[in-house]
Amino acid sequence: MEALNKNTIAGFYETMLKIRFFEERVEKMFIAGEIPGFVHLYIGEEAIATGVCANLRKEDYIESTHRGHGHTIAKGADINRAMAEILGKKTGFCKGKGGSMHIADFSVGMLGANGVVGGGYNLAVGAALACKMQKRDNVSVVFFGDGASNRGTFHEAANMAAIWKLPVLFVCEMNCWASTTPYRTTTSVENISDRAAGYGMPGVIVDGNDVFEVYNAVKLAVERARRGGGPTLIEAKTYRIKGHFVGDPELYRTKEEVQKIFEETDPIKKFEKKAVKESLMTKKEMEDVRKKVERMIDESVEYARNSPYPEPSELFDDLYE
Amino acid sequence: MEALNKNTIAGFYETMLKIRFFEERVEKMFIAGEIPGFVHLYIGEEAIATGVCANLRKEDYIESTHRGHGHTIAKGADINRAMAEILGKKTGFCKGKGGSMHIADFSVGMLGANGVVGGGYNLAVGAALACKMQKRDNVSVVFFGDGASNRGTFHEAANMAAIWKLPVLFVCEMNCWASTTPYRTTTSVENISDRAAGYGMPGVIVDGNDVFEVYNAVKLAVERARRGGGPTLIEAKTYRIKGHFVGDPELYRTKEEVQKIFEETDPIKKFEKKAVKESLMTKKEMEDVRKKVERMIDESVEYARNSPYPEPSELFDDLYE
Amino acid sequence: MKEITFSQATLEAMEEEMLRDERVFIMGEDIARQGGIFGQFKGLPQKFGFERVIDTPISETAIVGASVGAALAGMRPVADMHFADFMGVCMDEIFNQMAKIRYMFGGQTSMPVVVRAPDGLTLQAAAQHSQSIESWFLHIPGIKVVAPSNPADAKGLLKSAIRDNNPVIYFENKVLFKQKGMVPDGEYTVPIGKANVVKMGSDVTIVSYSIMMNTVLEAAEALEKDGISAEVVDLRTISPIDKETILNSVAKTKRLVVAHEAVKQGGVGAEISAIVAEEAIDSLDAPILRFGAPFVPIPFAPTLEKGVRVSVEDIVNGVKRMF
Amino acid sequence: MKEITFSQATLEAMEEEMLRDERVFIMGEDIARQGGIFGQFKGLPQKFGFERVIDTPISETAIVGASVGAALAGMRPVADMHFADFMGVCMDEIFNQMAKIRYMFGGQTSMPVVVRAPDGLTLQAAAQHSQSIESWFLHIPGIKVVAPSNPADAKGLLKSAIRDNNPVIYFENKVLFKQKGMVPDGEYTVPIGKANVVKMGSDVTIVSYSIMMNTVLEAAEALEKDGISAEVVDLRTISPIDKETILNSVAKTKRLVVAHEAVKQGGVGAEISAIVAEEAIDSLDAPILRFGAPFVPIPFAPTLEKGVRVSVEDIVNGVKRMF
Ligand SMILES: Cc1ncc(C[n+]2csc(CCOP(=O)(O)OP(=O)(O)O)c2C)c(N)n1
Ligand SMILES: Cc1ncc(C[n+]2csc(CCOP(=O)(O)OP(=O)(O)O)c2C)c(N)n1
Ligand SMILES: [Mg+2]
Ligand SMILES: [Mg+2]
Repeated sequence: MEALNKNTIAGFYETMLKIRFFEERVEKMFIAGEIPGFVHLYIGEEAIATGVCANLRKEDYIESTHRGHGHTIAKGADINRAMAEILGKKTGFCKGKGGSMHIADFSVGMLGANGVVGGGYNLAVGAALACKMQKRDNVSVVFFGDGASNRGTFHEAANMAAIWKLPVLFVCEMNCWASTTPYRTTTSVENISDRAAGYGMPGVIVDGNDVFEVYNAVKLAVERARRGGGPTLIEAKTYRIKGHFVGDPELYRTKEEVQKIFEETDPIKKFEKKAVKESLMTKKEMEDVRKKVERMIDESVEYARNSPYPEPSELFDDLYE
Repeated sequence: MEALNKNTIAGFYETMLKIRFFEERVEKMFIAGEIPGFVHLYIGEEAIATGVCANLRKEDYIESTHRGHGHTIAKGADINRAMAEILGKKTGFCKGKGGSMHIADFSVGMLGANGVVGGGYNLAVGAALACKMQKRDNVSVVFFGDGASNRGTFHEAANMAAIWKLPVLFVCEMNCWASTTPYRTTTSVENISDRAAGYGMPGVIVDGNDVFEVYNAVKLAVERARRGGGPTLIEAKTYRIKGHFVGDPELYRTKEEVQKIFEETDPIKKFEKKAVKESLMTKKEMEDVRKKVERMIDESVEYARNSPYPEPSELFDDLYE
Repeated sequence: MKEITFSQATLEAMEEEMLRDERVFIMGEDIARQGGIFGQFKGLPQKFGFERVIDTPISETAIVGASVGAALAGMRPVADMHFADFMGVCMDEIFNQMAKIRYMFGGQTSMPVVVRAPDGLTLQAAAQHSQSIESWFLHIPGIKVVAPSNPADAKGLLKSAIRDNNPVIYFENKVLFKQKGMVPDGEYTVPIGKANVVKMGSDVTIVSYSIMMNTVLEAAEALEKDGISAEVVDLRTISPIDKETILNSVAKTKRLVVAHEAVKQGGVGAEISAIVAEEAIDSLDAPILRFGAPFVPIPFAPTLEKGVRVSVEDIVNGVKRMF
Repeated sequence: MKEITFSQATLEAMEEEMLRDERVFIMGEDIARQGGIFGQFKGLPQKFGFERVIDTPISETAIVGASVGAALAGMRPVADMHFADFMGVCMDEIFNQMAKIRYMFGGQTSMPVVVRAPDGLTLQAAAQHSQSIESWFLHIPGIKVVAPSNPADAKGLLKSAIRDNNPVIYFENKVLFKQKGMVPDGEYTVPIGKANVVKMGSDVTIVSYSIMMNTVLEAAEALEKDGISAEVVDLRTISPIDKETILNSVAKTKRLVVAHEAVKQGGVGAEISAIVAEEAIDSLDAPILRFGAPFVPIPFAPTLEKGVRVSVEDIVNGVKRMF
């Protein structure tokens, strides 16, 4: 792998922190009753969205999941409007009609979180088909969980993408849990990427807690896709640190067990250790980024809080064009 | 493989001929306007249903497809009632409510043809789950086409069967066509059985035109399943000799090309050659079976023709129990 | 009698029926390990084992499809849909397999499958987690559809559904799960196909079901104060519809209102209105009013979500206009 | 004007729209190589290439899902369902994705997808290949539903559907494909959302759509002989419903009949009846009659299938009883 430039590396750090701080704030605000609906946090999985999206252009597409804040931020969406959407405000991307589970920013190619698990695969295939028909060299990425990997839509999308050699990346966020269910009890293979061969596409495993590893693997796959080489399945191994949603009683595992795992897997700590060891960023540089990101998050909360809710009269807006 | 006994071998021949003659008669009667609805013929694929079902007990289950006559006959259903159903008569298995596309004989474990391509997988999984819960050592077989292999239901069923180690056999009838579409244009792998690994189950390829080969491969898989060893995917390579349905203009291929293939693949000719060469049956014995089967088919037609249609007043019968 | 929640009532029904008949089992996503997203399965696996209370993969076509297959092989499955919103994923299994198998195979098998589907609005769950889609199933011959409005009916109807040899879709409202109510002691069932006149009245018939019964009963009380006596019919079963009870009531009151949380256009209210307009129009003294959600997906923002809810005032004002 | 079949009319519409806008393409099973099961795509791939007329795998969730995704990325896909009966397979993609995306994302995108769905009874195709399920979609905010009854409308409505920036489900009856009719020369469209009064009359309004229009028009003719003047309204669009045309007609005739091939219970007829019972009951001089299939899956045997068909006599006799 070629060496990464300093900006890219600093970008990794900034994006991961943006997601982390954003999510920590969302968690607090949800618990305080300030956020309605369901909220699924991306904490601990930041390296995946970050490493993937760092390879993408604005005109490339992503299809997200119910756990979509990280993808949204990594794809470059404005966090003020993201926070506003999560609070149901009119200034949100969806004018408050979507909320956390339906966050989307089409202006940066983020085609939407999805409340239907496994609902995004075929949409990503369609976006890729469009790119191919329009003779653009853009790609389309679908994020999905280990749980989602067992939906039939995966099969139909993977086959269609492979047979038509569409520029799609199937990025599995293997966080070991689907809600209350450990993946081993529901999933008949050791690695989700083992299924790639059944579609004649490459299957790759990466450490999903290592942003560099994710970035490098995705780089190859994206380049291949842009050249017309077809889809790739990338499985990023990580772990779901928080409850399935904020408020999950988590009766199915202990806090200690999770905490112990997080000590080792935390992608931000991992980045920092490496950054220091390999002199990629100084402590001071990192501290500056932290401060900057904290400020951004503060601002986003302020922006969202100060934004109005949509008027009741807007109920029918945007139903039909 | 152990040597097969004479009865088993003669049984292969009789079953294959029953299917062939039945189908030839159905084709004629359909063209003559005597059979309503859609009819999909199994001609050329007889070795598969025959070789599979010869391994099954009455209490084992099969889930069939839109091309279900062969499966029905091979599982031991009465051909009089089969013919009657196809003609829409009251004496048919479904009292005329089903017809060719919904033929079924629950008394022999034939749980139904299916008008929905790929609709049978999960039903077979459920029947196998029931066997497991009831601690019976029965198995459940789902037949499906190469076209059906791209339905998402395949994925969900295969994963569920594998993770729960259910006694299911997934039998793919790879006849190279899904209606007007050659499998290579829609299917992203060379062999459907290549997909088995993605579920952690064995995938086996057999010559679907050789009843012995089918029988032997299925025997192993059935034994494994009965012992609690879980599902197997068996791909039987064959070729669709007739149009997709009777009346198909077949604009997508030439008669000559098909005829040439059939010369080599006809499972009945293949059986006869081998039977003579290896002295498994004498010509006289085979001739006797032919005559017997011809008579049976004649009788079934007579039975069906002489049977009444259901009375209009029966419309609501069997809606609810 | 004892006071328990709707959720506990469904638990009692499951427990009693699983004890009564070992062919009964339940499968779905996240039901066993943590007891279900609304606590509606809590303790069941401990009593009956994880083999009869089964956590499945996220595979709705397999959940319903395998339930159908298991029924064919002699079991009596209960399939949990997690949220009714996901029934679109396995709609083929529901309407082309489960609903038709008995009929199209000429009665060769029964089809004792229950599909449990938590539905309805709950605080800002938005477009894909708030829907009420019972009216689709009203249009599908071969299945029955029930939608209890209180703990006693929840228990009695679930028991009937499990004992029914035909497929039954059991819509259970997500907010109702927490609602308490009196439930009879001992064994009882509530028959499928019979509506319940929960309040007698003489001036107007209000037909509803599921959570909207709360709204409707409140409205009836308010109307009473204004001198309008409403007869309130809890449909309980959506298909087959208990025409008789509705027609008898309308014959008496000469006015009909139907209310549900589902979208008004193409909703259950349309069918009930149409039945009365076809069979008893002469007895009517006023237009037939329908209340349901406006024609729009469920929005997230609280200020907007409010706009899709049918309120007590809507009904009260509507009824008053009928006089 | 020229006389062509319904099938040819849809072909002309596809051809004109594909010429007009290169973002339009169509995908589905068995549409390109052989020209479609009803010949409705014949010659298209030769004109536009197999890249714009695409034979897909048997993967309905991918056909609709990818159409939705392609629309998000700037295309205008037409998705062919082969038979409307298979829409259950991709119901989630239709109602949770296609129908809701524009709204739930606050109008960030348009959703110009057309889903073509051949429906209805055709000689003994039995339970899973004969259905008419348009009423489900009437209940789904965010999509439009059309169902032409003749070649001219088939062409004009398909062109409108393709040009519409919202999802449109285009139900095309399998038997109608072969029916001939006069089609205007040159460019024209038929607007979505407007019903068509195809026959003026004064005594009764008969509302119908798709193939049932043939039956209804025959019935109207027979009634004329008996001195009953029927006004016949072809709905054309099922959602949004053209209330105005229906209400205007009923205001004049004071009697309403609705007829469709779909199951009566929970059918489109229920909604139309309910609209009139809510908004114009006072103008009615008779009960509102609905004709639709009885509550049973479609049986195979000819003797039974007859029993699910609405006949000219059914309608004639029904209307006569209204006077
Ligand atoms: C079709 C469908 N089925 C079930 C659900 C309920 N549900 C929401 S998230 C979830 C678990 C998803 O697990 P996974 O795909 O691994 O993603 P993760 O939450 O771990 O990121 C489930 C079962 C749903 N939203 N959609
Ligand atoms: C869900 C669904 N989609 C499409 C169809 C239409 N259809 C019927 S048979 C068929 C081809 C099936 O091909 P294959 O599975 O290979 O079986 P074969 O006919 O070759 O035996 C198609 C597309 C259907 N019946 N069901
Ligand atoms: Mg997960
Ligand atoms: Mg095939």
